[in-house]
Amino acid sequence: MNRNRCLDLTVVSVDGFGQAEPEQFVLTLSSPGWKWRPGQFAMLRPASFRQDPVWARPLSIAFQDDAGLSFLVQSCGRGTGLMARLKPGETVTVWGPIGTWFASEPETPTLMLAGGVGLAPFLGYAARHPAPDRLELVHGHRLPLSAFPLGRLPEGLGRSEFFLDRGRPEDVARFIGLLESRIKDYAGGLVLACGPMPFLRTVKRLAEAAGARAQLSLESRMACGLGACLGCVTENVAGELVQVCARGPVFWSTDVTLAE
Amino acid sequence: MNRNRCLDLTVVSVDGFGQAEPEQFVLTLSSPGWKWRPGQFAMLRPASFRQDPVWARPLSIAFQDDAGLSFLVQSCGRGTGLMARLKPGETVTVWGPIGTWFASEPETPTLMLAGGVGLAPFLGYAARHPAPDRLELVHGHRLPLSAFPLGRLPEGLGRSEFFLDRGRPEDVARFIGLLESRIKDYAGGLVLACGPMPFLRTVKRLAEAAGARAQLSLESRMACGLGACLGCVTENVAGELVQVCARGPVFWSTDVTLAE
Amino acid sequence: MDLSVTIGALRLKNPVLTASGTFGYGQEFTPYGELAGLGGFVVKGLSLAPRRGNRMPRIAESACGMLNAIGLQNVGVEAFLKDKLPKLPWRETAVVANLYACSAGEFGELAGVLAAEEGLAALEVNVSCPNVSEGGAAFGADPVQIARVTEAVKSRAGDKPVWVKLSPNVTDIAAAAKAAEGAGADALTVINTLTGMSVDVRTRRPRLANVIGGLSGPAIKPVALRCVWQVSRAVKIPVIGVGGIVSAEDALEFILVGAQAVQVGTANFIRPDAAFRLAAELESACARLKVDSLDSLRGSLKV
Amino acid sequence: MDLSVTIGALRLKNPVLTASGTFGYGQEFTPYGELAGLGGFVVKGLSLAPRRGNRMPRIAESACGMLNAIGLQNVGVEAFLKDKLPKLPWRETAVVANLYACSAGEFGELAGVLAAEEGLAALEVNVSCPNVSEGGAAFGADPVQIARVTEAVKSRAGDKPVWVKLSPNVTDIAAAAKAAEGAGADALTVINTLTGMSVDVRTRRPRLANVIGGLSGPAIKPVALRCVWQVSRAVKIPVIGVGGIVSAEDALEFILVGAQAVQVGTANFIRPDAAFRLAAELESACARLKVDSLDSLRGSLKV
Ligand SMILES: Cc1cc2nc3c(=O)[nH]c(=O)nc-3n(C[C@H](O)[C@H](O)[C@H](O)COP(=O)(O)OP(=O)(O)OC[C@H]3O[C@@H](n4cnc5c(N)ncnc54)[C@H](O)[C@@H]3O)c2cc1C
Ligand SMILES: Cc1cc2nc3c(=O)[nH]c(=O)nc-3n(C[C@H](O)[C@H](O)[C@H](O)COP(=O)(O)OP(=O)(O)OC[C@H]3O[C@@H](n4cnc5c(N)ncnc54)[C@H](O)[C@@H]3O)c2cc1C
Ligand SMILES: Cc1cc2nc3c(=O)[nH]c(=O)nc-3n(C[C@H](O)[C@H](O)[C@H](O)COP(=O)(O)O)c2cc1C
Ligand SMILES: Cc1cc2nc3c(=O)[nH]c(=O)nc-3n(C[C@H](O)[C@H](O)[C@H](O)COP(=O)(O)O)c2cc1C
Ligand code: FES
Ligand code: FES
Repeated sequence: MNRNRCLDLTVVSVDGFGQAEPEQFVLTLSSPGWKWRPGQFAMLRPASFRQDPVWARPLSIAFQDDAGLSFLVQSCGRGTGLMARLKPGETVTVWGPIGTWFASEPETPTLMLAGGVGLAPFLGYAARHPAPDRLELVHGHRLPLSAFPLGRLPEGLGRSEFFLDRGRPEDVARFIGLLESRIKDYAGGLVLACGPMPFLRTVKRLAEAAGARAQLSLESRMACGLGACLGCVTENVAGELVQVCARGPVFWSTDVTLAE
Repeated sequence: MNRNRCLDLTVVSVDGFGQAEPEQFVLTLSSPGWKWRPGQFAMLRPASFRQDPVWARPLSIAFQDDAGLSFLVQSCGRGTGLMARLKPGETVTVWGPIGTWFASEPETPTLMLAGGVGLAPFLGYAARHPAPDRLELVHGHRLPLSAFPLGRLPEGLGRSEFFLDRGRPEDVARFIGLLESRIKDYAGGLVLACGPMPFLRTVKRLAEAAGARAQLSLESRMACGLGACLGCVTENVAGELVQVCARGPVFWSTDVTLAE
Repeated sequence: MDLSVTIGALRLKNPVLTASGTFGYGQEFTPYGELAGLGGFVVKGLSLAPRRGNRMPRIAESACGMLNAIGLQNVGVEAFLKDKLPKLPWRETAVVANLYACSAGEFGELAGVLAAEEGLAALEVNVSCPNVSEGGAAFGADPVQIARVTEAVKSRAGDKPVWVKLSPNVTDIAAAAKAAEGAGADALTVINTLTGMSVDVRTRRPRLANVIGGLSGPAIKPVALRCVWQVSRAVKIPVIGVGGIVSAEDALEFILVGAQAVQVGTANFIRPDAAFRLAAELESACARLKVDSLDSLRGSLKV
Repeated sequence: MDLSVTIGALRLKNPVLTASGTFGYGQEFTPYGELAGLGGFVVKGLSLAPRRGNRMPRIAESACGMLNAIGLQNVGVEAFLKDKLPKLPWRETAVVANLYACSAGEFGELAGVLAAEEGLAALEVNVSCPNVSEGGAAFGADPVQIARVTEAVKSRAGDKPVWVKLSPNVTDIAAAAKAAEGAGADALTVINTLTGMSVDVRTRRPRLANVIGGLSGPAIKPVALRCVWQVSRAVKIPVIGVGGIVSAEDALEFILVGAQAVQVGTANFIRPDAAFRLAAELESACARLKVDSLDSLRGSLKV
């Protein structure tokens, strides 16, 4: 991979999706011309953060094209809230691309499981895939579908969307049922998942039960994004605490315990 | 005066003056419809401050018209720097009008002495004065004149501008000479001054030497602007420490010591 | 929802007070809200004789906070009782005096002067002002001194509740708290400011004439929360939390770690209606954060 | 302009180091700058045996700052010497080890292991980690313990300079400083983190699994400056200032109050090239702020 650097990029656009609540938007920055792989992320720190908040925010790289480098962001707190208010021309300090990526096996039937904004890395993954007809996406979401840039997904991709109405228990149960049935079909294939931790735990359990190889992109609060602060660790099966930023974020499900 | 309240006003415009360095600009907020008197100020806190900086900033009210309530601001630090970047529609929390004001004696020849952005209160003062031909302005400035909204000054006003080139000692000495000669002519009149502390000390000394009545608008770091925190005090001739915000900012020169 | 709280025998209509030194004598804030909407307010520190305070500059900003070295400028207790207290709406909300002195004897004397004042709901003892060089810091740091001062105030305070305000600039704040409790304090106010400093490289001068000053504001909230948590586990008397509170959620955080009530300080400078708004928003914040009652929240931190 | 400084016998090319625990083992930052551009860097705290550290979550943000309770997770001193140190550019810049232990004996042992390592420029002794429940806090709070630990390290450190890193969570940091100086410390690092806490009202849980943690970042700069000022007036050995430094101007403020050199901690998370940029900008900052030399600035505060 190319040598990482800390760059001051410029906001090209912030494209919100209508009435979604909380806000979700695509943030596009002037292109650093990165070589990157879907699943990798970057640390973003708008100049408007000033000294508060102190940390940059980790975001999966969604895609990079002529317009620039793009992220799909859900506004859920101070930092992403400030990002939602960025205007073209403002400066964002960025370092990356960081971390491990999703395996790409063009010949293997591959199931992508996205929880909410966990869709982000799969936009790039699907776009790059040489044979989208061997790809299937299951997307559980609480925001209206119009809040997602689904137009970015290639033709030919198998797709099911599942609306989780404010996380009602009955919806969650049915969603887990859907995951189970889809994962079963990929026992000889590849399962990739990105989303919140409870979702990843479920995927891990179901994939291992079904004997499917699965990769999980983990979330964790991050300060440095470099493997230096040891703030973002997760337990691997050897019982070691490894940095999600440097050793992940994408792990084989059988390599991590996801213990609480 | 009307009952003060803490209001969330909206930025109407931020009008910078070309190439001035540091920046100087007129900030206009949606009108609170205040009754106010020149010399009074307001505490301003843009929402963009968030929790850092913690204090609002005191600014003299420059004028209030159909467009709104306006301030003449020199960007010299964190707070005023953030103000310079305000955009129309943003929110600014404001409380005021606060404090004492310049005496208005329409029959008395009146000399206004402004140091730099200390011009601000005189914009409103001169505009309201029924007989501008009895008014004279001496304005010492380091920024180009184009950085000041001098078009706001009424016709008929006596005016001298003095450029202090980066505060060179020889310029300062000549400026003090000018002040001295002008103040002498107002022994039976009224002298009003607003500007940095060394300038006010000079005016106090010269006015008292010339036997002229003088009012000074004092600057001080302020936290509350309400007389509550006792952070902004100055010594009066009774030896007491009085709040500049609540007992000033405009004092008769003979009431305060301006001791360091 | 019932927001009233009791601090010992004292009942407050809600748990939101304002902190000493940040709210003047109350009157300064009346244009911006109804004092009666607050649980109470603590006035600027009072000493027996009027005090001039420190030289200027006395205040400086820091990252998400500020430093002050006012040096307890105040009109003195007599002038307070004569000119200020009669104007305050003490029948509608709790007015708390904040006592500042430099010896246990003086503290006792002050308490004696205030004990009979029907307008005062409680006496808060400032043993911790880090701004003043003449011994203020020593009291707050030493449990033995804290106990002596507390006893002196208690013995002269009649039936007025005595709140002892603790300094965070100590190795063991729980020990300080226990000393005050053991000496009869009715409640503890936690925390006063952290000792800090700010300098200007251009002028090579400190930004405060007093060189050091007290750090307050959002920056210190984590330290204040930790102190309230440690103290409320160490003592049985009520703890009043203070330090960096800006929002209703901040206030609830202090109650979660064990505070009975809270004080709003530096936030009063962020906007002068801050405390009034906080008090008014507390109920809706509880609803949003699924807090059924303050009692069920108090000290319920799952550790 | 000559930016080099000496800390006892050790010469640094410039006064900018990075702080332990915020810079990994140095290697993590090489994509973002040249380690050789720094005066030096202090690696993550090392213990005799590898340590697993605290449970997750270990970090939380606060106003202009952050809390951490990493709990000294580290690979252990053996693995450090075998896998990490050989890769570091210790001929070009000062690599400082940071020692963590829970008894004077263990501290001495650690020093013994490191004393002969030609790649290490100095040993920094962490007597103040407030994160770890098993006694770390006690060392930092007690001058007697500080002296004992300092002696134990000194006696085994050979000719390696020993820096003792002080905790601000004490009543009297000057006393702690004098204890370390008296026991033979070659320099003092001031300060470690302030003990703080953060909680979530929604979940009623602490935001750190360890409940309390260490507060760092811009929020604590006023406290750090005050401590450096107090310590550098109390001792004759050099003081290395740390706490909330982000900009070159911040660094110069610490030198103004008496620091010989500085460490950059949390700012490394603001952007990974922060320390490199700070070191590179120091000279122009001096010019802008009319500082002729670091020596003339050092301790020149006009009080
Ligand atoms: C490798 C990685 C890739 C990510 N990719 C994306 C993405 O493409 N799009 C996107 O919208 N989000 C992504 N996230 C999550 C995103 O980083 C967090 O939502 C963001 O940091 C929250 O910041 P905030 O200031 O808005 O919220 P805060 O105010 O900091 O926190 C809001 C809530 O989010 C939790 N939180 C804070 N930081 C994180 C975090 N890093 N991970 C999970 N929860 C957190 C807090 O505990 C709190 O409950 C990713 C996270 C990681 C680790
Ligand atoms: C009653 C009053 C009326 C004022 N009217 C105007 C006005 O009309 N237009 C205008 O541009 N400015 C005015 N000022 C000054 C203005 O308030 C300060 O320039 C501003 O607060 C600086 O904030 P900052 O964050 O930009 O600078 P900071 O970063 O806070 O400081 C920059 C420098 O300014 C100094 N400073 C900070 N606050 C003040 C202050 N309140 N007064 C003087 N120096 C200060 C600091 O010590 C520092 O040296 C007035 C001040 C007062 C007290
Ligand atoms: C300007 C100022 C003056 C203060 N004066 C006093 C005082 O007179 N007596 C006292 O006990 N505390 C005083 N304090 C401390 C506050 O009451 C409070 O304990 C501290 O500021 C922390 O709370 P905060 O972060 O909400 O401001 C003062 C604080 C400030 C900012
Ligand atoms: C994530 C993190 C880990 C730390 N680990 C250590 C450590 O292992 N040893 C140590 O002496 N100090 C440690 N510290 C303290 C820092 O070295 C420094 O003293 C403190 O953070 C204050 O500086 P700052 O405000 O610049 O961060 C750590 C700080 C942070 C933020
Ligand atoms: S975020 Fe610092 S180690 Fe991962
Ligand atoms: S600014 Fe608070 S008393 Fe004047």
